[in-house]
Amino acid sequence: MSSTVTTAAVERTNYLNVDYSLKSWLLTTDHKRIAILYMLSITAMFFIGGAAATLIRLELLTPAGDLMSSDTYNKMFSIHGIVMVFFFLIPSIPATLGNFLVPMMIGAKDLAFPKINLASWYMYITGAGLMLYVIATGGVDTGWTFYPPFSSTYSNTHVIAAIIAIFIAGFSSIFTGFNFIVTIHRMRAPGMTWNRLPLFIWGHYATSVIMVLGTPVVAIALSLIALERAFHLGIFDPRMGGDPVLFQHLFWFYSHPAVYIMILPSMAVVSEVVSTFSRKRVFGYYAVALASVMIAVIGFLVWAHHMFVAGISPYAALVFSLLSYFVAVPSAIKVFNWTATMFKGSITLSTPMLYSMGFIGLFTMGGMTGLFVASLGVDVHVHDTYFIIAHFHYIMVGGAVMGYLSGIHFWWPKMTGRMYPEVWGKIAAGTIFLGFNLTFFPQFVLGYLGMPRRYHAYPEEFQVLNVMSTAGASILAVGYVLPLIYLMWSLRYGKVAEDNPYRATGLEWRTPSPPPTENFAETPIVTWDAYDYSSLPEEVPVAR
Amino acid sequence: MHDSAHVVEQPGLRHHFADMEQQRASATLGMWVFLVTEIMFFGGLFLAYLVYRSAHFGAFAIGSEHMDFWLGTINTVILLCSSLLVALSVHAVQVGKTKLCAVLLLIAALCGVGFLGVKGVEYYGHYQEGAVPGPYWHLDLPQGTDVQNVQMFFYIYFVMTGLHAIHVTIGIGLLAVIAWFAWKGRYSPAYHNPVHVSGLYWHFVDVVWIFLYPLLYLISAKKA
Amino acid sequence: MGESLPLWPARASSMAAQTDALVLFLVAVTGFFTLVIFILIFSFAMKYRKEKHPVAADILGSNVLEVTWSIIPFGIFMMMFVWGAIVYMQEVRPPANAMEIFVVGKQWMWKFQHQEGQREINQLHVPLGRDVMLTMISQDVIHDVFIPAFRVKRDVLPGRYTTLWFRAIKPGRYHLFCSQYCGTMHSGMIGEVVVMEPAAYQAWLAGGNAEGSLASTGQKLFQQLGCATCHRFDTQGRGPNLVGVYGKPVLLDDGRTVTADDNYIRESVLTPGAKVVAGFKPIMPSFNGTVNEEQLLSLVAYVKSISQPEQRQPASNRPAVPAPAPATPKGR
Amino acid sequence: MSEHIVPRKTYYIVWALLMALMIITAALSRVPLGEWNTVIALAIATVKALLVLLFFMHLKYENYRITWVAVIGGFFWLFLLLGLTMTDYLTRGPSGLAGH
Repeated sequence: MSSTVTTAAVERTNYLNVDYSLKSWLLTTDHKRIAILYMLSITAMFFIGGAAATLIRLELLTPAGDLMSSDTYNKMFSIHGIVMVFFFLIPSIPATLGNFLVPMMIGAKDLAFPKINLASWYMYITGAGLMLYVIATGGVDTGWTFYPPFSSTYSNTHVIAAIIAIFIAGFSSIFTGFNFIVTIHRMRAPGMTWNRLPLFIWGHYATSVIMVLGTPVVAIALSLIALERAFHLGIFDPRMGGDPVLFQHLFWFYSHPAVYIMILPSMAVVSEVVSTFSRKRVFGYYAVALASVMIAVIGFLVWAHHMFVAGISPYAALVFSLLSYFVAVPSAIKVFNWTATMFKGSITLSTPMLYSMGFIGLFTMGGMTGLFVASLGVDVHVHDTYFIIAHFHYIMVGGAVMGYLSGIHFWWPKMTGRMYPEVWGKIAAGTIFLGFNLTFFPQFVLGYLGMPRRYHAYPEEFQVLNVMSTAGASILAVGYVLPLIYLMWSLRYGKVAEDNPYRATGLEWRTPSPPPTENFAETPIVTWDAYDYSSLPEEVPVAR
Repeated sequence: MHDSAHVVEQPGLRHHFADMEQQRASATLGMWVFLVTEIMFFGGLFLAYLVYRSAHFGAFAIGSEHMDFWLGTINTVILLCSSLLVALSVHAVQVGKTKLCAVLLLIAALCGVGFLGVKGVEYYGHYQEGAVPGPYWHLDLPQGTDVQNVQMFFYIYFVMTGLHAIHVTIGIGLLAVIAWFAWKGRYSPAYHNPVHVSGLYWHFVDVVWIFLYPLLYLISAKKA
Repeated sequence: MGESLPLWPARASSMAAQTDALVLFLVAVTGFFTLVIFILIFSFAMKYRKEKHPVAADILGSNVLEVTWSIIPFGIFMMMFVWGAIVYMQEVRPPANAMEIFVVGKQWMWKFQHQEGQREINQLHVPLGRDVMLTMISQDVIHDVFIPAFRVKRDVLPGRYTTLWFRAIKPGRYHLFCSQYCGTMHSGMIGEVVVMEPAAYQAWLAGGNAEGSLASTGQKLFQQLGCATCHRFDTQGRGPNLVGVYGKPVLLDDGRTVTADDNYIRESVLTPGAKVVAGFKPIMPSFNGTVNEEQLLSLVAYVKSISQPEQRQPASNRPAVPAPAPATPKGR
Repeated sequence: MSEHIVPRKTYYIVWALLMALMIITAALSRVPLGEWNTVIALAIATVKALLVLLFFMHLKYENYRITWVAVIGGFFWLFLLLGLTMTDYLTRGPSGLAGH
């Protein structure tokens, strides 16, 4: 059987083998190829950000600042933050899996604006290139938060260039967002009504709303910082009557919802994966879909919880603390519904499922510690300490990256036509889960003990926990390199994938792997609800 | 590219759309969503304006007195007229008068150029008066004036009108290109959505000015 | 300090026990729910393995459950919010009779000024059992005073005073960190809080090299800068009489009313035109660039001292304060 | 369904209204009314913006509800940004913005 399948699969024309020229890649308007371009670029950025993280953890092995100078250390965490947030996490799932899958899942031939989609990748590449230039020529030392007046007046690094890089990358994100919104509204196949949309689409819709509404605000805030440096404007400069806290408002108006840009697509992946490998409809489809939208909306009302000790009025602090608890409710709903989806399912613990279960566990812990920092009395103590570092890494690495890896494995056969190696996948999932917890759990304790973030040197009594954290980070690093190796290996040696290897229900599984350029031979007509496993053709026993 | 390779009878239809209506609705929605982004883009500056004006009303009123009321008003008239021309150009192409559409768009774009010209004259006036914060600041203000916050008014004024001027410039380019295509006969009553969508952008630029005009030029200095 | 693997910070202020109680409550509640989720996922993954449970049940969802697991967490969250808010409101409201210490942060050191005149750098001596309020300002970028053992933290902003208060309950030496990233030596901008028995503190105060109280320094400055020319202690001055002004509402010439607090005094010295007192002309020149943050703080201390009731006066030379105005006003 | 063709007359009337409102707002700004100056100026600006949105930008003739949702959503988010930030600035106390 295997040899005939192989031949048949290879001979079929698909989006990958339709044209091998470099030009056909660089000028492509095919959303699937753009997704691949994005995947390659963000993977490169991930490892650059990861290299900076490695150096940070190595420096923190000892209390003294001995591995590198203070300035170098400050640049390292700034580069780590900027690269990971703006050049990896924000585009991660939306620009790769989202680009690849949003049109396919709704039965469209492409996104609504294919050329703008390509333009968005070029903007991303321009921004990333500029950022690499910044890194290569001396870096930037403001942290990813760019707080004035340090960034606007005191730092003497490449702040303006870094801001331009982020600005350009931000517009690539806006382009992705409004492309998705229009596509989801206008390009659905006949019968693909809103209440039949896969939850992946709901998640990406909510994400896109945040991208479109939030990104311009951080763009203007950062532009003002650049203008203050270049032309000595005083809008945030206290020496000229400006208020530096105003920048923080503008910055967090985007940058808090940006956390949901990172986590909502991961939640979207997890909803697909948990349902597929439990062979059961997502428990409470409407609740999960609504929760995505609620997170996107309420996520915009909570930004000043990053500023409880920054000199805002106590009244505003109360308002924002209260609203912060509101946003925890839809997140809790999602976790409960995924758990309930597994109840009485028929569960296969394959690699994507392990990553997704890891996601639920780590996201739960990240979310629960979010309740600590939303609480005013506790936040005063833990703000700007390693408690915060641990908390948001649980969300953004434990959550967003686990979800990303889950999705990459899940749709790997669809994207490449090859299966990932299952055993290695499971080993990597376990390694990452273990390494992650060992890295970041000690940081909760460190933070509560009072170790401030962005510290190059620290008092001796914090060393044991820091050593544990660095040890965990080395395991984590191995865990991240593993998928890179075996996934590349699988491109050549992996088992040839069937069209629907997991017998999942989405439209993307009802077209060949890899799909043809036009996605579907003919526009599908949808007559079933999402995750309706009875809608699949009768299971034909396949000889293996 | 795959553009309209297999659908001959519908010029302008892209391959991935099912029909013209889907394409038209997509492009229109796309522009509206983009304009929402633009609202938030200007929103950051409106916030800065609101924060400082609510704290330093008097200084902002003094700053506003150094605006040229008449030039600001003339620019408002210019933009409102250009918006009318753009609206009429959509009508012209809808009824098949594509050459008229092109001419109207071109005049609207020229209005935009005129707007930028007047704005330039205003900026030069501020420079001469010494109202540019920084080394060239030598604005003649009565003793005891809250100079720092008058400067704050000018920071915000220059950033807001500067950003708006950038949008006007982009709009001029957009209208000129669309006018050129219209003149070449690319649009028809059946397919003219680019005219409509570019028009949306131009009207948005107008809407921003409608708010900037009273906020920057018409702050009453005379307190009750 | 000194333990090799501490797992809980010292509890050295009145705030610490309250914060810790709230944290332990949060740990208990969130720990319980996290455990429940973990156990459920793990046991479902085991119990409903495909091998054991080949056919999945067809369950769509349950509105009752959705409502339940929305409302119950929401109720718990509200408890967390209210408790956290109560603790926070105590943290942000300094007690009325707290003793005040001025803090000036700059890249990368802390300067502390006691009312009695002592100055110290990167070290802060405070008495045990006494409410202490820090009034803080930065000379350059944003800093942040963070004393983990006290569970208190507040950003130190340039251009505006912020405050923080605590009551130390345990003698000892505790870390003071700058916890808002402030540039190259951010991690070197650390200090030590020394909590002393009140008697030892008094001895320390007396042993210092103070040149008179902060208020008297401010008074001298008030004379030197010529402030007293216009701000006379009668109603004849060209500027408002400052006696008794501190903490009181002030009517401005544009009809607004402000409270004459530290920030208002500071603003009035630096940008006098911003909030002019009703009935006075905006003739005061700006002292921006003339006085530094420490001098400003001493002026604030002085203005404050001439508003305090007699019995709470520090042992300074109060009667000398209303200096007779010079016959011919000095021009500035 | 295709686009609605708005008669030219509508455009002329809207334009005339816009010009009239502009003259009113410019004239009223010279009359000292205290706080009301701001309120009136912003109210007139809002009416003008609505006229442009509804007629010039064809919102009134829009076939799809989502366009309305987008426009209202955009302005609502702007309001959130301004409103929630002002909960801080309006409650900071009189000198919450004091600078050097």
